[in-house]
Amino acid sequence: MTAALIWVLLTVVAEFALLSLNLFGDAATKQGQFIDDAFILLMALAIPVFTFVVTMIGYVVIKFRADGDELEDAAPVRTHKKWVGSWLIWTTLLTIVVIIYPGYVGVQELRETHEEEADLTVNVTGRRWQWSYEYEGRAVSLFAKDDMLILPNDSLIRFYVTSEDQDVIHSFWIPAFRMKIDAVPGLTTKFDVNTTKIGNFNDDVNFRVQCAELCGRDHSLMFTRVKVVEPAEFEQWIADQAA
Amino acid sequence: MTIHVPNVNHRFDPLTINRLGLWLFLVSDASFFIALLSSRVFVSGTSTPDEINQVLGLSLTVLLLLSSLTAYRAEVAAENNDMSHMKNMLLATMGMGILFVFGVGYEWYEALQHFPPSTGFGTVLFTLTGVHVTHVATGILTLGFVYFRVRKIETIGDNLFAVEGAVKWWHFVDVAWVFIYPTLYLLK
Amino acid sequence: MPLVRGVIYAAIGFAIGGSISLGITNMTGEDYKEPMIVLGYVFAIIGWLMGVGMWKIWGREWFGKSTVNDPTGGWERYLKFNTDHKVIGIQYLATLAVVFLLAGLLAMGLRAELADSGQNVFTKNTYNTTMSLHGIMMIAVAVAAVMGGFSNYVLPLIIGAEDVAFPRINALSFWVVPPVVVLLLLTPLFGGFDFGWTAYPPLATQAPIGGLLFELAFLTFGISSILGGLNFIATIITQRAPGMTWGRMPIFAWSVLAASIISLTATQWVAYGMLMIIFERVFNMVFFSPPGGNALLYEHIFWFYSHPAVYIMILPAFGAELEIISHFARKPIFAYRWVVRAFAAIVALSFVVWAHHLFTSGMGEELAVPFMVLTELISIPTGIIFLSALGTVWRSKLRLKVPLLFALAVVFNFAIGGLTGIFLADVATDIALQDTYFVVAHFHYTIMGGEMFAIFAAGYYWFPKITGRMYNETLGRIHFALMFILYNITFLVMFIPGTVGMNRRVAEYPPEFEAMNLIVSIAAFGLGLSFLPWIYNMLNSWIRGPKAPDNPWGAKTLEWQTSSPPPLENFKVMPTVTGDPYGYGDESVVHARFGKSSPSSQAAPAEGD
Amino acid sequence: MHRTLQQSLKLGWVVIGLLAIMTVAEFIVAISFEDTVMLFTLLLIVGLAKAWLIIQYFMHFGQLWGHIADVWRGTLKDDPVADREED
Repeated sequence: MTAALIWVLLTVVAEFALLSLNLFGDAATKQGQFIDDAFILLMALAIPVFTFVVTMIGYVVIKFRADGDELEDAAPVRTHKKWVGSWLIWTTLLTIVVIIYPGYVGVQELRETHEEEADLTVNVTGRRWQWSYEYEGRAVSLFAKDDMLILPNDSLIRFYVTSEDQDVIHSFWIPAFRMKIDAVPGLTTKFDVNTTKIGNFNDDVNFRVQCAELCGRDHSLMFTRVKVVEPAEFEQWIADQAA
Repeated sequence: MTIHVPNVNHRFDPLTINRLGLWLFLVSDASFFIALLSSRVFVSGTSTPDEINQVLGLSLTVLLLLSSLTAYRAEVAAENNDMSHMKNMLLATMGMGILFVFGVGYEWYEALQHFPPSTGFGTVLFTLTGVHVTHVATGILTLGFVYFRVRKIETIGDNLFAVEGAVKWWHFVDVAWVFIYPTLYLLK
Repeated sequence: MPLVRGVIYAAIGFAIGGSISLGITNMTGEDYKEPMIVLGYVFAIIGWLMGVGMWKIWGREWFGKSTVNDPTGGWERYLKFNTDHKVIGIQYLATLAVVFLLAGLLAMGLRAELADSGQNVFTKNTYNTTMSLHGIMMIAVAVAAVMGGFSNYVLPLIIGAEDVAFPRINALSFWVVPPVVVLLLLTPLFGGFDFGWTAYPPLATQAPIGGLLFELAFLTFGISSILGGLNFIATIITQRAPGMTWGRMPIFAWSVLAASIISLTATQWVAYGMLMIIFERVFNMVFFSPPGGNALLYEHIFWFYSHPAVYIMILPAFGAELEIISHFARKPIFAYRWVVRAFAAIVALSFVVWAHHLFTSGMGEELAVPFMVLTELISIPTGIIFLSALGTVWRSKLRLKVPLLFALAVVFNFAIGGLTGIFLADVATDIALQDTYFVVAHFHYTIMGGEMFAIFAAGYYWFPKITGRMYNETLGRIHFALMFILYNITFLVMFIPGTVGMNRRVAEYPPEFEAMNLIVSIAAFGLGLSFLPWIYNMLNSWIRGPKAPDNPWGAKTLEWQTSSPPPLENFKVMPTVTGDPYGYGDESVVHARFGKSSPSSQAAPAEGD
Repeated sequence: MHRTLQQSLKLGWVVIGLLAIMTVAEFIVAISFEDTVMLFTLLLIVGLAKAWLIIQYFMHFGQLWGHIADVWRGTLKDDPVADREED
């Protein structure tokens, strides 16, 4: 009984702590928001399980401790049908909840833009240790390391990602967007994001393209700064570049 | 001087334990061949180039299947203590095995011209046949050791598992080829 | 001097293999280096094995000659090809303890580099090599310490056998491990390897010669793992003491059986993965490069082994943990049969979940949901193991000795490790977390927090049996407290950089993440120092600790019913098993009888005759 | 399943005959079918059948199976003490 009480108490405290904390800042895309929500939900589900384990261990160590040199046996309870049964049911239920939402639903949410026409398509190519970008239909490409990847806000942006043929696997990751896809030689992968937030590498370090798959010597330096701007500003920038 | 080596086996005789061990190893090796076969589709799809020598592939298959029969007869003879038949059959098996190795050598010679290892299909062909022919070579070597051991004795006695094991290994190599052959030659 | 002979034979072997290869490359005009190393190594390892004693004990038999086997002797019996499973167990444990400490030192080097965001301790290449070496050496320890070390020592004892089913194969599986260690330690001299322990091509196929040594080492280690698994399966099936039915088998034996099944079959896949890289390097094949090849092939093949491999690591750890908990709680294992079923379920599921490592790899999108579902299902059998651990300690008479403290820490740590695993099995959250420090913290919680703590629990638990002496309880508690607290600080904090956007395997990172990394580094250094009391305790107690009684814990399993350390044949009188090993608080359950009482009078089922 | 020498040798011929027939069948299948999936399935079936013949009759898998079956029964048959577990 005491143990159950401690468990409930711990769980409530931990859940409140979780909800009041801002774990990772706001995501800058719609998809990123789904992912963050999924993360929070999984945390909320995991906390009671974890507090249960902690409570049990703590309680047992204090309550059922038997010191002294004499060996004393406990009552031989080998199993308990109801406990095993309800444990199985509860873990299965939890698993099913996790599988359906955020698992299945989350995947559907991430894929819901697949059929739509993208506002902007960017072809990304990785090579050691640099990214290059080509705005499809805009006659602008970025290559140099100091360039900034400029993207419009409030748009559906589709990235086609690949790596050069004789190169190695990279991974295209923008932490602020929560999106990541590998750049594999000979294979084109794609990823959609709906940008929702204006931001800049100089203000938030997560506005950067970072290689996330170990690719050799300068792996940690293989990044590009990202700037998300208003669509009008973006078009202006494109026009300036083309000129 | 042999000091007491724990010899356990309360209820299982050594022959059964050895058999079990060999079977477990074959299971493990089969897992390796499954990995090999599964990589074929990744590297060169399901297409088979026209230049591949179908006659050679079929002859190799027939050769290996026939050698399985002689290996089988060697084992049956060993169980029935028919030493001379066993020895003949072991020799025949080894002979066909060596012929098979030469066949694969010729296959490689042709393959080097049409699909060298630097092409997708060449990669698959050389890897599959290479790993397989290594197994064949081990089989020939094992049969050779067994032949060397049994060539002078009158009854099979404790050497039964040596014959049986070598023959089982040979059959296993054959089973592997049963799957490698269609994978390399017959897929479209 | 078997070791010296082994080295000399290995050198001769390398010379022979290398010259053959040189002859061939001379004719074809290819580059001579890599073929020479591969062929030379193959011959060298045969020479090494023959040199350390395999020729005398085994090789002569192939040529119809008589063999000599003498597993007895003083300390020098540990330095040769020895078929006694207890000797092999100690050989494994000693070797892996050294590897563990070396890899731990490497980790401290890494944390020194990561304490601030710039590049100061290592150059970029040496950082990558250090990180990769730390990874592969720890993986080797994790795979072999329980499966090679404790299983070898304890398994035959715990099931009442005199030895494993194939003692010579057992010795072989140990003696290929030293070359693995030597090869890995040599890699920095050959340009190192910068691709992590996962060795993804094409990076791995383009790495310097050090990469080739890594692949050969991994391949060799795989052979050891396969032969070990084969041996344990055969041992458990054929060598159990009379009367030891499956229902009476200690849970540790069950867990070893489960892990052995994985190690027998899945390890072949990583062997093939390594072979593909070697082939691509030596024969210029195109498994992975674009015209023809496909880089994802390796990822599939590799994770088909490497995901089940974590169950090779963790299942025996669970077995040891439950075993220890039951004996120190003095209560039967709760829901024993359900635990066995859970092991079976984990083994079955472990083969069909590998692609959750590939959610962001660009594999077919339709694969994501099935693999996510299958992966999440593993949490159900894992939950059973938690239920069993918690159910066993509930209303028990807990004796808080060091082994139990570590075993309870496993429950705590693995709760965190397992729950964070759900985030990584979920496609959506995995897209954000893949390849970040979240993953690093997660697998350190499962493997170090789960398995390593269980290894230390097992180490303290079986120390009296192995050495015949008692360790120092106070030092053990100090070690536990330091390790548990510092470990949790290190890796709990490490989750944070992962969630806020720091990727793994980098030497430099944005300065914004500096504060949390500094905390991790400081705690990690403390964690490293926490092993000092352990080292001192183990060495000192082994040399001059008080003599241990045969059964210091009052445990009922068979290994405690013989002398400490056990004689060569394990039991002076072979046991007959008459009941299950967890009969605490129940007078009617007697696990085993020794001596004249014949099996029939105990109504032991005569099974498997 | 104990056979005399003659029976065993005869069995060998029967098995090799079946294997030959299947190899021919395999070859004909490969020539006549164009569809990849269909061809793959048929080849797999023939391959499994051939493998089964070899494993069963040449490698005597049944011989081992006797022992495995014993072991398997052992998992089902428990001692009365463990049976007290409410399962």
